[in-house]
Amino acid sequence: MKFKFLSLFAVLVPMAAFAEDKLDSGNTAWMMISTALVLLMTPAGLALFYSGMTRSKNTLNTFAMVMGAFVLAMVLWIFAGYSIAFGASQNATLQNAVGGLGNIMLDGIKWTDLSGSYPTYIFVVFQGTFAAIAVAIASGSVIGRMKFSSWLIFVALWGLIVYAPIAHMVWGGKGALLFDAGALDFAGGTVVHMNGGLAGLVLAVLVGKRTGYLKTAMKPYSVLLAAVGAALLWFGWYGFNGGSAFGANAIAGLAVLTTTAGAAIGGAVWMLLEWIIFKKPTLLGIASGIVAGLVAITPAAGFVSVGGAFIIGAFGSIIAFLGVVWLKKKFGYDDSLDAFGIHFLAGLWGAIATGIFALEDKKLLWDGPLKESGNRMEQIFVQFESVVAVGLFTLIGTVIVYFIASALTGGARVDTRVEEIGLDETIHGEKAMNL
Amino acid sequence: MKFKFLSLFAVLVPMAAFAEDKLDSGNTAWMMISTALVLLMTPAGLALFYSGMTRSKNTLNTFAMVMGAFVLAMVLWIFAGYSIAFGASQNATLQNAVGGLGNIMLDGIKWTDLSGSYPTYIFVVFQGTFAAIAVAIASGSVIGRMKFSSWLIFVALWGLIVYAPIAHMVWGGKGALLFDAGALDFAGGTVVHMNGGLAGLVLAVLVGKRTGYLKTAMKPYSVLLAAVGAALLWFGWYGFNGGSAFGANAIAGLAVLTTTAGAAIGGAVWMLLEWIIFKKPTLLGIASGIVAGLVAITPAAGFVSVGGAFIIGAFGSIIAFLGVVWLKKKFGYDDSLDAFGIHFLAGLWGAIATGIFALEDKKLLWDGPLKESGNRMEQIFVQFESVVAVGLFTLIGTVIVYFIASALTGGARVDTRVEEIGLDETIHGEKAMNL
Amino acid sequence: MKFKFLSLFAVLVPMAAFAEDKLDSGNTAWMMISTALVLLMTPAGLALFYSGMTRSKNTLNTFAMVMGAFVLAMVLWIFAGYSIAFGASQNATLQNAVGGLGNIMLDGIKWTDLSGSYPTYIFVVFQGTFAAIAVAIASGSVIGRMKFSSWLIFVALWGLIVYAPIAHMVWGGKGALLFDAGALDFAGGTVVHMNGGLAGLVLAVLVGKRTGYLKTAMKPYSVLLAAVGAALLWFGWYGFNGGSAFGANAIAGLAVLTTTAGAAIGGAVWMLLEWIIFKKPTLLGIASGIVAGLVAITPAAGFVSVGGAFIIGAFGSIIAFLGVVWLKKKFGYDDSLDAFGIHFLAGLWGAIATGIFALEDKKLLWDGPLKESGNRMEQIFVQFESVVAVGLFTLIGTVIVYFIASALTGGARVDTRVEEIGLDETIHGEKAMNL
Amino acid sequence: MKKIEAIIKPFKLEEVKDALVAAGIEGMTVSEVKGYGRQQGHSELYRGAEYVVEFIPKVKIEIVVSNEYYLNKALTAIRENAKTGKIGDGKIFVSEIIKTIRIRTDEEDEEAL
Amino acid sequence: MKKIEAIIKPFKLEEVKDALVAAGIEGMTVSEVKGYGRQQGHSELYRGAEYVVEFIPKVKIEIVVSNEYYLNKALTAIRENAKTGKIGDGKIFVSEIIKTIRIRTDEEDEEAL
Amino acid sequence: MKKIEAIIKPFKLEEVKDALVAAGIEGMTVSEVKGYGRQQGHSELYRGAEYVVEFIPKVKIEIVVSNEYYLNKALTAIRENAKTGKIGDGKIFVSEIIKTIRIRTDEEDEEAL
Ligand SMILES: Nc1ncnc2c1ncn2[C@@H]1O[C@H](COP(=O)(O)OP(=O)(O)O)[C@@H](O)[C@H]1O
Ligand SMILES: Nc1ncnc2c1ncn2[C@@H]1O[C@H](COP(=O)(O)OP(=O)(O)O)[C@@H](O)[C@H]1O
Ligand SMILES: Nc1ncnc2c1ncn2[C@@H]1O[C@H](COP(=O)(O)OP(=O)(O)O)[C@@H](O)[C@H]1O
Repeated sequence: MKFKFLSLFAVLVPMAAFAEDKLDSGNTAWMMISTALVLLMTPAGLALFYSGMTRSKNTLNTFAMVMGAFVLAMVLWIFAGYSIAFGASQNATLQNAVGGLGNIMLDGIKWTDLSGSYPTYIFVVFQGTFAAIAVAIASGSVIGRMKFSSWLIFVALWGLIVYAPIAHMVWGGKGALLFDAGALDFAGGTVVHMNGGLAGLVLAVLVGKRTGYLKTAMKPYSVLLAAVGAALLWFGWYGFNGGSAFGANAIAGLAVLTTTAGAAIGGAVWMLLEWIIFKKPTLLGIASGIVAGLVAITPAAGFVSVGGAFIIGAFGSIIAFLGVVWLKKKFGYDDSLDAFGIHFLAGLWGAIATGIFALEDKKLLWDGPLKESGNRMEQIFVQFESVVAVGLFTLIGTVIVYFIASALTGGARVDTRVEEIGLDETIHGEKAMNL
Repeated sequence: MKFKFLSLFAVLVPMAAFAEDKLDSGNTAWMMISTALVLLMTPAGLALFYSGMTRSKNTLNTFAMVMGAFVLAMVLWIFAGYSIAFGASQNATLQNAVGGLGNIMLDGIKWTDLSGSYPTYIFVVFQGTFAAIAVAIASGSVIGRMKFSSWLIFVALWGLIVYAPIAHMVWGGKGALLFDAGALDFAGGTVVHMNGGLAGLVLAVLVGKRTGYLKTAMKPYSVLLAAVGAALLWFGWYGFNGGSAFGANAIAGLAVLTTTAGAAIGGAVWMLLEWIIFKKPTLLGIASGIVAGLVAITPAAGFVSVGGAFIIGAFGSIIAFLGVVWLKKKFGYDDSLDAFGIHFLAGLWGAIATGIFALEDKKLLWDGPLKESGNRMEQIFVQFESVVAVGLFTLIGTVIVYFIASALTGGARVDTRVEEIGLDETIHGEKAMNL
Repeated sequence: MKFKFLSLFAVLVPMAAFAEDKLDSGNTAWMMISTALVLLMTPAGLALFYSGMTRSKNTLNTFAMVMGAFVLAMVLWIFAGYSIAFGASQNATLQNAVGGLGNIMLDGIKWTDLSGSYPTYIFVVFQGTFAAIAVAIASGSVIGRMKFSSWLIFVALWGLIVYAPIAHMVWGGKGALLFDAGALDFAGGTVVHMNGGLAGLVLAVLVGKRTGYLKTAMKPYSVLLAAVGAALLWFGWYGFNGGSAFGANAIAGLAVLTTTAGAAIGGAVWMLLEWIIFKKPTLLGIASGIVAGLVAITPAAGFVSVGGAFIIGAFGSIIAFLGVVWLKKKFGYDDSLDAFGIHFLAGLWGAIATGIFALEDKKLLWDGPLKESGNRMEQIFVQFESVVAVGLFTLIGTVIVYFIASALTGGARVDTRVEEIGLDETIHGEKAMNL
Repeated sequence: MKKIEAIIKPFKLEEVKDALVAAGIEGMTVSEVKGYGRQQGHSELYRGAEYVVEFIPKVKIEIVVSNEYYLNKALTAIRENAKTGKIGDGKIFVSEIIKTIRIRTDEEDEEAL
Repeated sequence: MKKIEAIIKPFKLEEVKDALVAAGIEGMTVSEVKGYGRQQGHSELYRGAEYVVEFIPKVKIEIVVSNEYYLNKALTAIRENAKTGKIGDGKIFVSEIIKTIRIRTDEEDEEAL
Repeated sequence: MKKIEAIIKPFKLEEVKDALVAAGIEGMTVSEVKGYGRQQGHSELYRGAEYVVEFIPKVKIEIVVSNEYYLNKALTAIRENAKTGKIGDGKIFVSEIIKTIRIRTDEEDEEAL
C-alpha cells in the first residue's frame, strides 16, 4: 500500500511508461469496487462478527460502537485525517511524522486528479475505510462497559492523533520516519490490525474488566450472525488485500490467491485445534480461524507464494488461538471479543512472517534489504523494527487519547447498574429482539 | 443518468472520439458490478432494513412485499417497462411521455449492442434494478395491513404506468417532456426516491392507519437486522451512484467520494440529534441517518464537491429526522417505516440542493441553465419544476393505480382479525422464528 | 466455462489477435470481483439459506457443515484439486479423466502467468469457489443427522475423487472424455448443481431419514435468514454466471441479463404456484423459486435470449417445485433442504433446455453439433449424454466416497440421543441464540 | 390470600392490565404460554408441507390478592376486558396462597401485597 | 377441581398431548421452562472457555380437571407417555383449584372445563 | 408438601440457585416472566417515538418441598440472596401441593422430591 508501489505497476505494463498519467478504466473499476468491499467490512462484517459474540443485553451497543465509529472516523478522515496521513508535506521536519494540514477537506485535490491510473478521490475513500476499520476493531476489547460518549470522543481523537500519523510514518512517502526503513506491509498488517488490536488491549486494561468476568458465563447473542460477519469480512478482504495492489493487475491476482489460501487454512486449523483440545469444533471457532488467517496474510498478501500463504495462515490461526485461549487466561485481562488476541497477535505474526516468506522477486518486493541485497535476515530485522515502532506509538498515543476522552466525559466507564441492566436498554433505549 | 451524459465520457477520454462504439472492458466490468450492487440493495438491503423495523408478526410479510415486488417488477421491466422508458420512440407526440412498445421483450436489441462502451443488456438490467427498488421503497409506508394480492397488482401496474413514464420523461432523451428542462438528477433522487417515497405516502393514506397506531407500542422485530440492512444499502449505493456515471471514470470517482461523505455525515448527524433531543442515540437512528444521507446525495453525487456533499448529507439527515419525528406526528398519517419521511423528503432536499451546490464545471454539468449560462437561480428553479412535475405525476398515477388494484382484489386492506393475528401467519402461513 | 471459450473473446475484440497474451485490467477486475462474488455464495449465501431452513437445534451445525466444507474444500483444491482438474496432462490415457498431479500446490504456475487476459491465479481461485460450493450444496440433503467428522472426510475425498475428475472430463480441454462431445454448460449446471444435488440425494438415502421425518413438524429456524441467503446467492450468481464469460465482455453482459431474468421469473412462478395450490404464497417459496431459476439458467446463461431465459427460469421453478412437493413425497426420501429437488432437478432441466433454447449464433456457441451443423436435435442428444455421464460418475463416486468416510468414522450417522438433543449442542457445544 | 391465574389472548393484555391497575391491583406477573383447547390452531407451510400448529400463543397473568374484595375486583376486570366472545378467550383459575413475602422489605402476607 | 402441573422433557410434549386428548382432556396450557435437578446439564464452548449450562430446557403442562376421574386419567396419560426411564423425566404436582371461569361464556367451575 | 413460587430479579438467579443447592434443595424449575409492580419500567425509543416498557423482565423459581424444614431453608435462601434492597426485588408465594409424582420412577409424594 505504499505510494512507491505504483511504479511497480509500470513494470507490469511496460508499454505504458506514462501509465500513471492516464486513467485506466479497469484499474479504476477495481479500486472503486475494492473501496466498496472494504467499506462493507465494518458496518456489516465486523459489526455482525462482534455483535453476534456479545451478550444479548449489549449487542446493539456493540453494533453501534462499530457503526458509530465508522461514520465518525470517516467524516474526520475526509476532513483532516487524509491530509495528516497523505497530505503534501509543508515542512521537512514535520514530514517525519505527518503530512500536514494542506489538504484539509481535500482542499487542493481536484476530481480529475489521478493517483497513478485511477482518481485520487477513490484513493481518499479507500484509505478512509482502512482508517475507520482500524479503530472499529479496537471496540471489540471493551464492549459491554464503556460509555458511548467516551468511545466516540476516543474514536475521533484516535483517528487523527494515532492512526493518521502511523499511516503517514509507514506509507507517507519519502522523508516519513518509517518509510525508508523498507518494511514490507502489503495491506496494513501493522498499520491497521496490530494498531487496532493493541489499542483494544489498552482500552481493555484502562477501562477494566466487565463485572462478573470469568465468574458468570457470558453467552454470545448469536454465533450464527457472528459467522455471517466473518463471511462478509472474508468477502470484503478481497478489496482490502486485492485493492492494495492499486490496480487490476497480476499482483492483485496474487493477493487474491494468498488471501483465499490464508483464510481457508486459518479456518480449518482453528477447527482442528478445538476438535483436538476441546473435543468440539465450534462454528465460532471456524469463523475466528478464518479471520485470524486473513489478518495474518494481510501484510504478506502480495509478497508470498501460495505455500507461504498456507504457512502464514495456519500459524496465524494457531497463534491467535493461543492468544485467545491461553494468553488471555494467563494474564487475566478482559479482551472481550479478542481484538488483541486475533488482530494484534495474528497481525504481528504476519508482519514478521512477511520477512521470512517474501519471495525474492524484484517485481513484487518493495525497496528494502531483501530487494536491494537479498538480505533476508536484515529484512526480518526491519520488520521487527517497524512492529516495535508502530507498537510503541500506538501504546503511548492510545493511552493519551484515552485519558483525554475519559476526562472529557467524567470517566469512561458506565456505572454498575447500567452494566447490569445492559447498555442496549440504558444507553440506546433499544432491545435486540422483540419476538 | 441521462443518456446525453455519455458524451461527457468522451471528454474524459479524448483520444476516443468513437469511444462509444467500442466495448471497454473496464467500463463493462464496472457496470456489471454496479448492477449487482444495486440488485443487492432490494432483496437483501431494503428487505432487511424494513423487516427489521416491523413487528415480529408482520416481518416476513414485509420481507415478502419487498422481495415479491422486486421479482415481479423486474420481470415486467424486461417485458415492457424498459421499452416504455427507454424504447425507440415511434411517434413524436408519444415521445413526450413514453418511449413506446417497440422493444417489448427487448425485441430489436442484440447482445452485441452497446450503450456507449458497454453492452446495452447491462444497461437494461441496471435500469431494471432502479425500477424495482423504487416501488419496493413504497412498501415501507403500508406494511402490516395491505393485502398481498393488492400489493402485487399495485406493483405490476405502478412499474408500467407510473415509473416507466417518469423515467422516460426525465431520462428518455430528446423530445421527452422533462428532458429538455435541464434538471440535474445524477442517480435518481427524483425518479427513484421521491417517486417511491411519495407513492408510499399515498398508499399509507389510502389504505389507512394500522389498528392501534399511536396507541400501542409497535416494537421493531430486530433493530440489529435493520442496521445490517442499512449497511448493505450503503454498500450497494456505490453501484447506484457510482454506476450512474456509466463507466469507471473520474465522475464515478467523484460519486464514490460524495456518496461516502453524505452517508457518513448523515449517520453522525442523526445520532447527534437523537442524543441532544432524546438523550439516547439509537442504533436505528444511526442507520436511518446513513440512509437519509445516501438518499440526499443521490441526485447530486456527480455534481458537487466534498463540502457540498457534507452539507447535503447533513441537512438530508436533519430534514428526514424532522419528517419522521415531527411532520408525521403533526399530520397523523401512518407512514409506518418512513418511506415518505426519509426517501421523499431527503430526495426532495437533495434535488433542490443539487441546484444550489452543483459545481460550475462544464465537464460535470449536464445541459441546463447552470451549464449554459452559469445561471444558478434558474437552475434551482428548474430543479423545483422537475420536482413538482414528478410529484404531481406520481401523485395522480399512484392514486389511479391504487384504486385499480384495490378494485381488482375487493379492497386493498386485510380485515381486522388478520391484522390482529399478523400477516405472517395469515397470509404466508409462516413464522418469523422458531426457537 | 470451457477453455476453448477464450478464443471467442478474440472474436469480440478483433483488433487483438494476441489478446490472450496481455493482461487486460478490465477483464482482470471482473474476474477478481467475480471470484469474490462466488466466494460469498457459500459461507454467507448458502450457509444462511440452509441454516435458516433448519430446526433451531441443528442450525449451527448446518452452518458449520457449509462453512467447514468450504474452507476444507478450498485448501484441498489449491493443494491438488486444481491440478487434477486443470493440470497439464502428462499422459494421453490419463487425460481422459484427470489432468494429473503436475500442478500440486500450484507448482509450475507463476504469479505472472495469464489465463487469456487475466492472471491464472485468479482462475485457480475462481474455479476453487465452484469446487467448494458444489460439495457444500450436498450438505443440504443430510443436515441434522450426519457426524461432522464423516462429513468433513466426505468433503475432502469427494472434492478430489468426484468433483475434480468431473470438472476435468467436461472442461479439461482436448482429450478429456466429455470435452469433445460438445455439450454446452456455460457456468456449471451439470458440473456444480447436478453434481452437488445428486451427491446430496445419495447421502440422504445412505445416511437415512431424520428421526421423526414426516411425523413431527420440523420448523425452520428463521425463514427471514433463509431469504437473506437467497438474496446473497442471487448477488453472488452474477460472478458465477457473469464470471464464466471469463472477461468483462458482451457475453458476460448477456449472462447478466439472462441470470436476472431467470431468477426473477423463478421467484414469481414459485410464489404463484404456492398461491394457487396452497392458497398461501410463502417467503421461503419466493426465495426457493429465485434459487431454482438461478440454477436452471446457469448452464444456459451465455447461450440463450431473454425469452429463452424466461422459459428456462419459469420451468426450472416449476420442476423444482414438483420435485420438492411431489417427487420427494412420492419416493419418501428425506432430501431435507432439497439440494436434490432444487439443484439437481433444475440443473438437469437447465442442461437439457440449453440444447433446446441456445441461440444459433456462432459467436456465442461452443463447438458442438449446433454450432457445427445447426443440428439442434443432435445437440439436445449431446446434452442428454453429458447429463447421464456426469450423473453416473457422481452416483458411483459418491457412494464409494461415502462408504470410505463412513468406515473411517465408525458409521456416518450420529446416535439417536444426539439427534434428539440436536447437533448444535452435542457436536459443537453451541446454541443458536442466547436471548 | 388468593392467587388468580388467567389465560388470555395476547393482544388483550394491555387492556386487562389497565383495568386491573384501575381496580387497585398494583402487582402482577405475566408470562408467555401456549394454549390447547377448542380454539383451532392455524396451519403453517414449509415448502409444500402443511402442518397444523395446535398450540396457540396465550398470555398468563398471575395475581395474588389479599382478600375477597380485591379478588372480585380483579376477576371482574379480567372478565370484562379479556372477553371477545369468540372461542379461545381463555380461562381464569383461582387457588389458595398460604404465605406471601416481599423480598425487599421482608414484609409478609397481606402487607406484602 | 385440581390443577396438574407436569414438568416433562420437551420432545415428549407431542405424545403426552395426544394421550391427554385421547383421555378426554380437552384443554391445557403449556410453557417453556428450565429445570434444575439431578440430570446433569451440558457444557458449552465459547472461544476455548467451557461453561456448564445447568438449567435444562423442559416443558411445563398445566391442566385443570374437574374431578378425580379426569385427574387419574390425566395422571396416567402423562406418566405413561413422558417416561423414558432416564434421569430428568420430570415431576408432576397436583394442587387444589377453588374456582374456574371460562371468560368467553362466564361459565364457572366444572362447567368451565 | 408446599410449593414456593419466587419472582426475583434475573441477575440474582445464579446466587439464589447456589444458595438453594447449598441448603439441600436439589430440584427447581425456572421460567422467564415479566413483572408489573411498583418498580418503574424503562422507556424505549423508536425513531423519535418514546414508549414505556412497563413489564420488567423477572425470573420465576418454583420449588416444591416436602416439609416445613426445607420450606424454611428455601425461604431463607431466597430472601437472603435475592435481596438488593431496591424496589422490584420481587415476591415469594407459598401454596399447598397435594400430590407429587416422579415420572421416571413412579415414586410419589415425599419420596418424589
Ligand atoms: N383444562 C384446562 N386446563 C388448563 N388450561 C386450559 C384448560 N382449558 C383451556 N385452557 C386454556 O384456555 C385456553 C382457551 O381455551 P379454549 O378451549 O380454546 O377456548 P375457550 O376459553 O373459549 O373455551 C386454551 O388455549 C388453554 O390455554
Ligand atoms: N423440588 C422440585 N421443585 C420443582 N421442580 C422440580 C423439583 N425437582 C425437580 N424438578 C423439575 O423436574 C425436572 C427433572 O428433575 P431431575 O431431578 O433432573 O430428574 P428426575 O425427574 O428423573 O428425578 C427438573 O429439571 C426440574 O424442572
Ligand atoms: N400481587 C402480585 N401478584 C403477582 N405478582 C406480583 C404481585 N405484586 C408484585 N408481583 C411481582 O413482583 C415483582 C416486584 O414487585 P414490585 O412492586 O415492582 O417491587 P417490590 O417487590 O420491591 O415490592 C413484580 O414485577 C411482579 O412480577
